[in-house]
Parts: sequence; C-alpha cells; structure tokens
Amino acid sequence: MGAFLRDPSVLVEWLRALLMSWGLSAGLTELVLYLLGGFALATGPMLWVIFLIWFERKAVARFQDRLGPNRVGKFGLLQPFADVLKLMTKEDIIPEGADKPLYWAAPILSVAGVLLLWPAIPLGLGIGGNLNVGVLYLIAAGTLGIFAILLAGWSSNNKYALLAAFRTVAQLVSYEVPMVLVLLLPVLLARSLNLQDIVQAQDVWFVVYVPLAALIFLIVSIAEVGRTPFDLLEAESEIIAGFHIEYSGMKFAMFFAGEFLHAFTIGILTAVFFLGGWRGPGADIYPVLGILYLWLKGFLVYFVVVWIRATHPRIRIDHMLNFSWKFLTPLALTLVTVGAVLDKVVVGWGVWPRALAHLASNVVVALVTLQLVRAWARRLPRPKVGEPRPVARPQPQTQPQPASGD
Amino acid sequence: MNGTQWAFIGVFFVLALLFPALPIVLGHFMGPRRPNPIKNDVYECGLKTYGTPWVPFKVQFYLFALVFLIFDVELVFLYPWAVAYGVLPMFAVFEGILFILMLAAALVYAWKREALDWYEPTMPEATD
Amino acid sequence: MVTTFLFGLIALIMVLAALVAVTNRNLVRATMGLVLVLFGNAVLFVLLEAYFLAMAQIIIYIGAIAILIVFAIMLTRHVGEDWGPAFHRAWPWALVIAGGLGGALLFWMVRWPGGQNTPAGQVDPNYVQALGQALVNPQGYVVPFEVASVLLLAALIGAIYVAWGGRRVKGPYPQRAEGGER
Amino acid sequence: MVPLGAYLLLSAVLFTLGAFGALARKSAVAILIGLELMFNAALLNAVAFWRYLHPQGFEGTVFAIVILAVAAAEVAVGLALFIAVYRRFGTADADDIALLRG
Repeated sequence: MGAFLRDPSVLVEWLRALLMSWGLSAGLTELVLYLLGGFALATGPMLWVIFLIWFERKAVARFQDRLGPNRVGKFGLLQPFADVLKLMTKEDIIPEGADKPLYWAAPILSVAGVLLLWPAIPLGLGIGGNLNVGVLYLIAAGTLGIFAILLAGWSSNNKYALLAAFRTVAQLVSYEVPMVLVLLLPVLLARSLNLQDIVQAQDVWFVVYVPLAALIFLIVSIAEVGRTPFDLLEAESEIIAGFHIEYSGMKFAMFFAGEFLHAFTIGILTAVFFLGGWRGPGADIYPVLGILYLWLKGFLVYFVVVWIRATHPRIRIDHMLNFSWKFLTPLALTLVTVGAVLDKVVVGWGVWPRALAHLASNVVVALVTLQLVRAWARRLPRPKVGEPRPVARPQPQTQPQPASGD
Repeated sequence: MNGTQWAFIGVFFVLALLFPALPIVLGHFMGPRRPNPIKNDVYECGLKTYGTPWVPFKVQFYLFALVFLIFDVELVFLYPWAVAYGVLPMFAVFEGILFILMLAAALVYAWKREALDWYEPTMPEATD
Repeated sequence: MVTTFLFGLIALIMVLAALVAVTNRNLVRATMGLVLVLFGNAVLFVLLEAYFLAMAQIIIYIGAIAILIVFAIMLTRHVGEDWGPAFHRAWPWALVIAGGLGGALLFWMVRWPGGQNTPAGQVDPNYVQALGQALVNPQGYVVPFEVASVLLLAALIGAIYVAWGGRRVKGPYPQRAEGGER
Repeated sequence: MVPLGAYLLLSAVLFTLGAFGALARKSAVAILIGLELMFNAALLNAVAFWRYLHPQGFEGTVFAIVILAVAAAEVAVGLALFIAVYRRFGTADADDIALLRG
C-alpha cells in the first residue's frame, strides 16, 4: 500500500506481470494495459458527470433559494440516475430529411471531443499526460467539439438548428483566438509545451505571475463551453434550444453530458495552467495525493463557473462577439507582448522577484485597460432616465396615418 | 516515452468514440419506436415546414471565420518561439514581437473595415 | 507490425475519403471527406514523430480551414436543394490529365530505390524548442517565418476586401438600435 | 517501420485524386477541396522526406509550415472571391462564369 502511494506505477507493473504470467505476449499485454487505462480514464469522468449534474442542479437551486432535486435517494443523489434511465427509454426520433450518418456522429463527437482532453492532463507526478506538445494537443482536441456542433446543425435539416450552429461556431471561433493567445503565457513562462513541465515550473503558481491572463482564460473557457452568460444561442430555459433542437432521448443527453464534463474539464485545465496543477504539500512524495489536489482545485474553479452561471444574465450576441474581438483579443495581445519582453529582462532574478515583476506589469496593464474602458464608456450615448421608451423598434412617424373607413 | 503516450491516445480515441456511442445505440433500441409523419416532422414553431431549411446567411459568419483562420495559423507558429524562449537572444524576442505586431495590424485592419461588427438583418442594408 | 497495419488502415480510409471528397455531389459531404483525409494525415504525422506538425495540421486545417469551407458553402448554397452534377462536361479530359500525372509519379517512385531502403533517422526529443530557435535565427529560417506572417496579413486584407468590399453603413450597430430616435 | 516508399505512394495517390477533383469539378468550392488535397499530399511528402532523410534538420518542417500558411491564405482569398462572385452572378459554378472568356 505504501509503495503504491509513493509510486503508482507499481500497480501497472503488477498488472503487467500478472498478464504476462497468464501467457499473453508482450504486445498484447501492452494493449490490454492501454485498454484498462483508457477505460479507467474514460469511465471516471463519465461517472463523475452524473455527480456533477446533481451537484450543479443542487447548487443552482440553492443560489435561487430553491431545494433542487430531493426526492430520489438521500438529498436527491439518485436523481441523475433516474434521469438517465428515463432518457434511455425515450423514443429516438430522427427528423425527416436528416443526414443520418452525420446526425448520429454529432453527439458522439461532442462527448469524444471533451473526453479526448483527458489523456493529456497530468494527474500527478508521473501519472497522466506527459505529451511534449500537450498544449497544442488540447487546442486540437477542442476543434472536434466545434465540428460536432456544425454537424449537428447541418444534419438536422432544420432552419433554427442550422442558424444556431452557425452562431455558436462563430462564437466558439471568436473565443478561441484569445484562448490560444493567452495560453502562450504559461508556455512562455515554463518554456515548454508539455503540461507536466508547466505544472513542475509552478513553484509559484502562474496565477500570481499573470492573474489577468488567468482571468481571461477562465472567461474564454466559459464561452467555449457555451454556459451562461455566454449561452444565448441555446438558452434552453427560454427559447427553443440551439443546434441540438432536433435531438431527443440519449443523443440529446449526450450533448448535455458533454457540456457538463467540459465545464468541469475547464476547471481542471485552469488548475493545470494557472493554479499549480497537482502541486501541493506532499504531492511530490505521494503522487496519488496530487490527483486529490488537482481534483479539489478543479472543483473549486468549477464551483466558480456554476456561481457565474447562477448569477449573470445572458449577453447579446453582438456584445458577445465584440467582447472577444475588441476587448479580450487586444488585451491578450498586449499581455503576451509585455510578458515576453519583461521575462527577458527579469530572467535571472530568482523565483519571487520574477513573479512579482510579472504581477506588477499585469496590474499596470489592468489599470490602463480600466481607464481606457472608462473613457470609452463615457463617450457612449446614455438613455435618458424617465422618458418613455419605445417598446419595440419605433416606426417613423412623419405624418399621421389616414383614417381608414372603419 | 512519447511513442507510448501517443499509442495510449490512439487506443483512448477509439474508447472515447465508443463511450458515448454505446448509450446512444442502447437508447435507440430500448425506447419505443412509433414514428409518424407529424412526429418526425422538423420543428417549426408548430407550423408545417415549407421549403428547404435555407436561410440566407450573412457574410459576417465568413468574416469571423476568416479572421480566426489567420490568427490561428500565425499563433500556432508562435508556439515554438515561446518554447525556445529561454535560449533566444534579445533580437529574436523582437522578431517574435514583430510577428505579434503583424497580428495586431491584422486585427486593426479587420476592425477598421467593420469586419468584426455584427449587423442585424433588420438594419438598413448598405448598397453593394 | 502494428505500425504497418495502422498505416494500411489509415491509407485505405484516406483514399476512400479522398474519393468521397472529389466525387460527392453534396459539397458538405465532400468537405467531410476532406476532413477525414486531413485527420488521417495528422495521424500519419504522429507515426512519423512530427508531433508539432500533426497538431498544427489539426488546428489549422480541421479547426480553421475546413470550417471556413463549410461556412462558404452554407453562405452560397441552398442547403436542401439539388446540388447539380458534380463534374462539368469535359471531365474525361481531367481524368486523362490527372491519371497521366499520377502514372508519371508512380512510375518515378517505383523506380527510385530510396523508397525501399532508406533507414529512418532519430528525431530530437526537444525538436519543438530547436525549431523555435531555427525559426527566428537569421542564419536559419527567419525569412520564411516572417514572410509567412506577411503573406497571411496580405491574404486577410485581400479576403476582407473582396468578400466585404466597400460596404459601409454609417454607424456601428448597437447605438443605432438602442438609441431609438436619437 | 513503414518504408518511405509507402508514404510516397499514398501521397501520389492523394495528389492524383486531388488533381482530378481540381480539374473535373463544377463547383468552385469543390475545386478548392481538390487543391487542398493536393496541398496535403505535398505536406505528407515533405514530412516523410524530413523524417527519413534529415530528421535533425528543419527544412522539411519549415517547408510544411510554409505550405500550411500558403494553404490558409489560398483558402481565405479563394473563398472570398467565390462569395463575391456568387453575390455578383448568383452562381457558384466555375464554368458558368465565362466572363474571362471574352
């Protein structure tokens, strides 16, 4: 037991020896091990999602002064299972004129796109992903989700689905630019694309170096998941859903499972990039402890995401796009430039001075940005308070309408 | 070391497709199947659909994707620069900055041409 | 052995997908065929240990170029309408030309002995870092690097100008819509 | 390890298919798809040669990067032209637009 806590790879070695003793060839043993590892890595998040759905419903209910699910099981803990059962036995309606192969592929891809983020994530010292192009891998896996949305919208043979898919893709694509830009900063600070190296480099968490970048990353990630306040396009509580309007039963559930899992995954990713990943007291000696730390940090960020969801109203689509292109992208460009130049200057200063220098630069950038935004806001026309405002678009009333006979 | 990582990802890719596919197929066979023309009809606010699901899309969609494409390509090439940062001399840093400035120029151009604005269809259309 | 099998499988998928891409009347399906080819290419890059390029391939080609193509199709085509014939009348000539080209390539390749007996070298594990150095090194590849960025900027300007042209409305949208009379 | 010839063979087949698509298709977007296939064949070739002949060098990679950039630029401008033409003529088929034929 102690050996396992110190070095989890003994488990793998033990399994390998066991399989070899059963007479399996070396190649087949590796394949079985990969399959087992893959199963563990895929089952874990998928089961976790069921808990997340319960947690989120409960948390949002508390924010809104409700109880949330409380009938099935203790605290309603079994509610998600009941939901899954119900969705399983729903009729699977395929709309007329749907492009069948693509219609089936879309929900599968949308979950796969999120699951595929997981093998790159370093879960602890020597556990989990250790890819030398890890950051790029994450960005690449994300494109799968965009494609799923495009396919869902197109294959449903529905005007609303197609339009929503287009708008959603435009949104995702717009928010990917600041994300890719901001991710340059951890890479630059750690001098590596390897996520394990990025975690190892965080003797001081990168959120101390570049808090602004961390904030941008969080905002952009929420937009990439398409949650409130960025979920205008599928506002499921008010308008007809978005690109998945024609989906029912389990296919529909898969889109939502993907969304919930993605929300938690961005928590984990934020932790990896900016909150020191699996690092914490004792995690170097007991790597299993690292998984726990990572999970806690990720869950904390996830809670913040839920909190934002429960608090903020939706943003209009033109504001949403403007926010990305005209605010986040220039800000991220500035941050990368400043960070790059500064890091060359302070490279020999030791850990804390370097971190504080970066922090100071971030504070300066933040203050300047605030001033600029304030100056911009001052120039905006303000609606006059107290005057009657038109309910809908005002018609030009140049001359009174001639009275008709009746 | 990297080879095994990628082999694992390859195996995981198959699993990641199978995991969501299984419940969907299961649900497809577990549920009842009584299709009728009205149920299978495409949703259209309670009305019967007419015509094709064709909507005249705006050029804005294309423009957003376009600016994104340019940014994406350039940013991917910026990553090796960031990785090699520790061993780069000062002028190499400025070459990278020049690259970023090029991006900024692209952004400014797109901004000034109003390619990043979202026009509503009800807006008075500009003349072609 | 496993690599050979994997290569064969991917090559088969890629060729079939390429066939879909060049023959399917439905342009969205053709694009999906193209996407499969691009993805297969990325997997082959991984087999070739060009990890950075594999990721760049997925991010740029699938994540951006394919989406741009789909957008352009949707902008101009009625999605549910008859897509018309795939080929124009003179397509046999195209077959002849392409076939001749392919035949010449194959003839060349079969005759070249290097295809069989070139041993594969070792890839530097820190290749990305070395690449980053080479890309900004004046003795290295700084010219292609910067020229590529200028080219992309030019492409952006040109494309926006062509697609968006001289269209101008007087003010940006939000003020006009919200301000009402003002 | 798969021999270099196999990669070259595959890329030759892809290139041929792409060339056929680019020459024979009616729609302008389909022509672009054919061109992309050809670019990809070239990309595969460059990377395969890099891996087998000169894995320590950067020529193959830089060549691939330039191909990627050129392909992106080509698609951006090509599709923009295509959209502009569609709005002007109401058609997207390359051989319907016979303006340049005089």
